[in-house]
Amino acid sequence: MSSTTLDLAAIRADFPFLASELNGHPLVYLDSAATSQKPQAVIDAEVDFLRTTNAAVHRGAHTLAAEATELFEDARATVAGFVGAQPESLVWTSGATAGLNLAAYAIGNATAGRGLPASARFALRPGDELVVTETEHHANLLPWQELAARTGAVLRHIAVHDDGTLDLESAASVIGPRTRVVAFPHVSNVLGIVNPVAELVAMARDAGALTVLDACQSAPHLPLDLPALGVDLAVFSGHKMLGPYAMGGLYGRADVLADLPPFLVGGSMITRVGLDESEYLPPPQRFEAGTQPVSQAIGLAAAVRYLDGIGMDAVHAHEVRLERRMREGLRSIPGIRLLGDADGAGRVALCAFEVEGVHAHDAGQFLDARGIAVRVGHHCAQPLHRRFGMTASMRASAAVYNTDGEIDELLDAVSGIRGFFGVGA
Amino acid sequence: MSSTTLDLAAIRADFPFLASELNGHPLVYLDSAATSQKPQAVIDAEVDFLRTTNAAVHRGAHTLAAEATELFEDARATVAGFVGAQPESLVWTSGATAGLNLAAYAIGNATAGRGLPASARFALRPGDELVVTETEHHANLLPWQELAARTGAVLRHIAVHDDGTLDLESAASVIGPRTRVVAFPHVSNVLGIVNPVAELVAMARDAGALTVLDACQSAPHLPLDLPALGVDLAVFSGHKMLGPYAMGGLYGRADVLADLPPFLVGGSMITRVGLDESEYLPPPQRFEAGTQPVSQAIGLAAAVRYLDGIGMDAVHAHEVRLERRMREGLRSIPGIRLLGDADGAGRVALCAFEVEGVHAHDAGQFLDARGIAVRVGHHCAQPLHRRFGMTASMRASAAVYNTDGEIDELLDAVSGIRGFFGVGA
Amino acid sequence: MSLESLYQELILDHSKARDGYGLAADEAPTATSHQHNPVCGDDITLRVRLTSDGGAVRDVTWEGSGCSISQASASMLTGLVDGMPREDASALIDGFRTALRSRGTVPLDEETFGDAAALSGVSKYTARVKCAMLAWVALEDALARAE
Amino acid sequence: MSLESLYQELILDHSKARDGYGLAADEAPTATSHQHNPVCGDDITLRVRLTSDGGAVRDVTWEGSGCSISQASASMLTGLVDGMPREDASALIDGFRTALRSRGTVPLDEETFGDAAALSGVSKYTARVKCAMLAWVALEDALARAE
Ligand SMILES: Cc1ncc(COP(=O)(O)O)c(C=O)c1O
Ligand SMILES: Cc1ncc(COP(=O)(O)O)c(C=O)c1O
Repeated sequence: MSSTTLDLAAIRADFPFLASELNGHPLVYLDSAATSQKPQAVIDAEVDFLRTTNAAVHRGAHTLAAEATELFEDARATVAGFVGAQPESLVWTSGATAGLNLAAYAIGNATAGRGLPASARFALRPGDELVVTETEHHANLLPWQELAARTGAVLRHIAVHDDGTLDLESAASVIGPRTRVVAFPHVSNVLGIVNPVAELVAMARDAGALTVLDACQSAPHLPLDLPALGVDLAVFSGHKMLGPYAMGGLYGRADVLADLPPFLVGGSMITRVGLDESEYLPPPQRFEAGTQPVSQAIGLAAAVRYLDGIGMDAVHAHEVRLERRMREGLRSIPGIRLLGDADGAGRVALCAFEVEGVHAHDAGQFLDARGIAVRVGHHCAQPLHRRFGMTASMRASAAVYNTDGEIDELLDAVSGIRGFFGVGA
Repeated sequence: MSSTTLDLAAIRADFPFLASELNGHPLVYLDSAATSQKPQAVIDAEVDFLRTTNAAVHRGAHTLAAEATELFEDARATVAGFVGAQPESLVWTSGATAGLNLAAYAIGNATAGRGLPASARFALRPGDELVVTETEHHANLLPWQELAARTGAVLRHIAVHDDGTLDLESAASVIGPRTRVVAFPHVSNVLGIVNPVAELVAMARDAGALTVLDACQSAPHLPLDLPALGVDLAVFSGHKMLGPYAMGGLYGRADVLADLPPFLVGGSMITRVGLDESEYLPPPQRFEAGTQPVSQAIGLAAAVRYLDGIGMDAVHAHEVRLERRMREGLRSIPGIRLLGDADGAGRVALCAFEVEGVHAHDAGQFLDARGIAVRVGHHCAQPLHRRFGMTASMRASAAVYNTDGEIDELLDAVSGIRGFFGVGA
Repeated sequence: MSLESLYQELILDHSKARDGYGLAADEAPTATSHQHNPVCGDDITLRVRLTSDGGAVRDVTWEGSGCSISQASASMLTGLVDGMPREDASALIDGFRTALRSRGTVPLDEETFGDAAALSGVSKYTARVKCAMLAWVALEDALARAE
Repeated sequence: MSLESLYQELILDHSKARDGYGLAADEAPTATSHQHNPVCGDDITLRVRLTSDGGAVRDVTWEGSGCSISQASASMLTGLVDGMPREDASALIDGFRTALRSRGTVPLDEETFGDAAALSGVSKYTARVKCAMLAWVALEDALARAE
C-alpha cells in the first residue's frame, strides 16, 4: 500500500478539540470507536442552521419551514449517497441502538399483526430462529434477545474463531430453514476485523432470512455501498462518523421498508388519524415519528461531506496504515495479548488487548496520565470478552485525524505499563 | 396581573435568529409551539462541550469520559430540577414522541411478561382500557392505539366541550375499574388551555390507573412541578423549550420507573449480558440504551437555566398577557373562529383559528408574505380538528421572546386576509 | 415573488367557480381516484369518464376540499382535458409536474396549459406544489386505473 | 495529581497480597453480598461473619476480580473491620463514602482508616470511586442482610 497522502496537519486543524491538553500532555485521542471528534465544519453547519433557518420540518407552509424541509431532505440525500443508497432508503434514527431496536420492534409488531397485509411476511412463529454472532455489541444482541423472549422465537449464535474471524462453518450450521433474521456487525467494535458480508448474506438469502448489518464501525472508516452488500437493513451512528450525537441512520432495501410496520408512532408519519385507527405514510416517513433531528441531520450531512472531501479510499488507506503500525507495535511488547489477532483480515484501525497481570482499568489510568485517551472495559461486548476468557480489555481506536506519531506514543506508553505496576519481567 | 417586567430587548438580543428577515419583513416568529428558537447560550453550551470535553459518557476511565459524564449528570440534575423532580426520576429521550412510545412499549413489554417480577403490575389483559382525550396530539394517541391493537386492550376517549375545556363528566364516565392508563395533555397544542390535572389524576388514582402527562406545551411556558401534580409519567421536548432538537425528557415517579421494563435495549443499560439472557440497570439508566445525547443534554440544561434566569413566573405572566392581547384582538376581527375559546381558562400564549371562507394554507401564505411565521394544518391533531368540523386551522403561538408589537402585527395582517382573498363583507 | 403573482385573479376566480365540481355518474368506461395531502388534510376525489372506445377523456369531475391553489388547479384541469386523447392527457400531466417542480425555472405556457398557466408561480413555493398537483395526480392515477 | 500518588506502593502491595481473599465457611451468623460494577464488569463476593451475639464483625473474607484499586480496597477493609462492633463498621463505611465522594476535599485519616487512608487520592478520579467503594458497599449490604 502506498504511503498516506493525507495532509494530516490540515485535517487536524479542522478539529478544534484535538489541540486540547489532557493531564498536562497534548491530547492523544484514541477512543474514536466510542465517539469521534467533530470538525468545525460540522459544528458550523448546525450552528448556522440554528441561527438562520431554524424551523420544524414537513409541517406548515411558512417559508422557514419550507427552507428547513429542503435542507433536511438534502441532508438525507447526502447521507444516503454516502452509503450508496437512494434517499427514500434512509430513515433517520437517534443512533444505531435506536435503529436496531426499530428493526426488532417492527418485526415484533408484524408478529402482533400490525402494519399492512404485506407485513405478515415478517411475522415470527414460535420456534423461528434469530441469528446473531458471539461478537455482537450489546446494541445488536439485546433487541433480538428481547424479541425472542416476547415472541417465542429462538436466539442462536454464530461462533467466532480464536483469531477473531467469524466461524463460517458455525454460520452454515446455525443458519437454516427456521432462520428468519441474521444480524451481524460489519466490523466488531472489539475485534476490528471486516466480516465476510457476502458469505453471510448468501447464507441468509438461501434460508429466506432478513439480514441486518451493524455498520457502526465501518461507516466512518471505509467506502460503504450498502445496496451492493445486499443486506436488507443496516444501521450507523452519526457521532462515530464525525457527526452529531443523537443522530443516526437506518438503511433499508426499498421492498423491505415498504412492508415493515412502523415502530415509533406519532406526528408526521401518518396520512389519516382516527380516534381508534390510523393510516401510515410510506417509508422513510413511516419510521420518523415526531419532530425530527433537523439540525443534527444537517450536521451529519456536513460530516459525510467532510469525509467525502478527503475521500473514503484515502481515509481507509490511512487507517489501514495506522492499524498495522499499532498492531505490529503491540505484538512486539511483552505481555500484550491482542483480541482477534488474525493475520490477513481486512481491518479498521482498532486494537483491543489485555496487558497481562494489569487490570484494564489500571492500564487505562496509566495512559490517561500521559494524555492518551483509550477505552477500557467490556466495550458493550460482554459475551465476546467472556468468549476470550476476560471481563475487560483496553481498546485503542483511531480515526482519519490520528497520526503515526500518536500511535508511537501509545506504543511507548503501553510498554511502560507492566513496569509501573510491578508486573512481569 | 401586573404589566410585564421582562426586558424584552435584552431577551431578544439573546436569540440571534429573531433578528432575521422573512420575505423582506422583519421576522415575526409565532410558531414556537412547533419549535422554539434557541438562545445563543444554548448554542454556546453545546459548541463549548464539543470543542473542549467531547467524549462518550458512562463508559471508560479516561479523564475526558469522566468529565463528560459529570457534565451530563449535572445536566440531568438541572433539567430534573426545572420540573421539580429528583435526577433519578428523569430519563433522557430523543423527544416527547420517543418518551410516549417508551411508556406504551414498556407497558406492552410488561404485558409480554418481560421485566422484573414487579413489572407484572403493568401487564394488560384483553378488555382493559386505555384512556386518552379527543384533544390529543398524535404523539399521545397513536402509541396507545397501537398498544391497544397489540394487546387487546380497548382505547377510550374523554370528550372535549365546544369551548375547548375537557368534559369532566365524560372523564368520570370513561374512567373506571377497567382503566389502566389515563394519558392526557397538560396543555393541548391546538387549544392552549391548561387542563385540570388534579381532577384527572384523582379519577385515575381512584381507578388504580397509571397517569401519563404530555407536558410538551406547558414545560416551556409555566412553572412546572411534576411530582406535585401527582402524575406517574410525564414527557416534554427540548426543542420546544429553547433547547436542542433530538432531546427530551421522561419524568417518572420513582416507584413506577423502578418496576417498568426497559424499552430500547443496548449498551450502557445493563449489568450482565449473557448470550441468551441479560440483566438491566435500575432507572434512569435502564431506559437509556446506547450512546446518549450528551451535547444535547448539556444544551437543554443551558436552556432551562436560561428560562430559570428569567423566572418561570415572569415568563408565564408575560405570555398570559400576550395571549390575552392576541385572543381579544382575534375575537374582534370579523370572520375569525377561534378553537377552544373558553373564558376564564388558564392558558399559554397560543391561538388556533379559522378564517371563514379562506383555507388555512392560503391564510398562512398571506401572513408569510408579510414576514409572519405561523403554522397551518391539522397540527398533528386530526381527531380534534374533526371534532370541531374542520380539517385544518391556523395557529399562532408565542414564547418568552415575543412582543406586544408582534401580536399587533399579527392582528393587523389577519384583518387583511379575507379582503385579499375576496371573501366576506 | 409577490403574493399577488401567486394568487392571480384567475386563480381566485377558479377557486370559487370550481369547474367540474360534483362527481358525474359512475358509468363505465370510468375511473375514480382519491388523493390526500397528509400535511394539510386536504383531499380530492376525481372521476374521469372515457369515450366508449376508451381512447380519450370524455369528461373530468371532482369533489373535495382544499386551499384555493388546489381548488383552482382542479377547476383549471377540468376544462383542459375534456375530449383529449389519453396519451395527450398523460403528457400534459408530465409537463405540469416538470414545471411545478422546477422552482420557477420552467414556466407553464399558456397555449398548452390554458388558464392553468397561471399556476406557474406556485413552483417557487415548494410547500404549495403538492396543493397544485393534487388533482393532476388524481387524474394520472385514475387514467392508470382505467387501463 | 500524579499517577504515583494514586497508585501508592501500599495500594499496589495490597492489590497483590489481597488480605482476606478466599471465602470463609458459610456458618451462621454470616451474611454474603455480591456486588458488580457494570461499567467494567468487575465483581466481588464478600462474606461477613459476626460474633455469636451478632453484635460485632468476626471476620470479612472475599473473592472476585477487579482493578488494583478495588482489590487493594477490599484487602485493606478486611484488616480494618475484623472484631469491630457493627455500628462502628457502619460508621466507618459512611465516612469512607463521604471522603471518596468529596473530590479530594475530605481526606481519609490514617488513625481511623489505617492502610485504607492511602485511597484518599482516588476521590479525585470520579470514574474510579466505584472501584474503591465496591468492597465497602458489599460489606454494607452484607451487614444489612445480617439483620
Ligand atoms: C402537545 C404535544 N405533544 C407531543 C408533541 C410531540 O413532540 P415531538 O415532536 O417533539 O416529539 C408535540 C409537538 O409536536 C406537542 O405539541
Ligand atoms: C458495533 C457497534 N454497534 C452498535 C453501537 C451502538 O451505537 P450507539 O451507542 O451510537 O447507538 C456501537 C457503539 O457504541 C458499536 O460500536
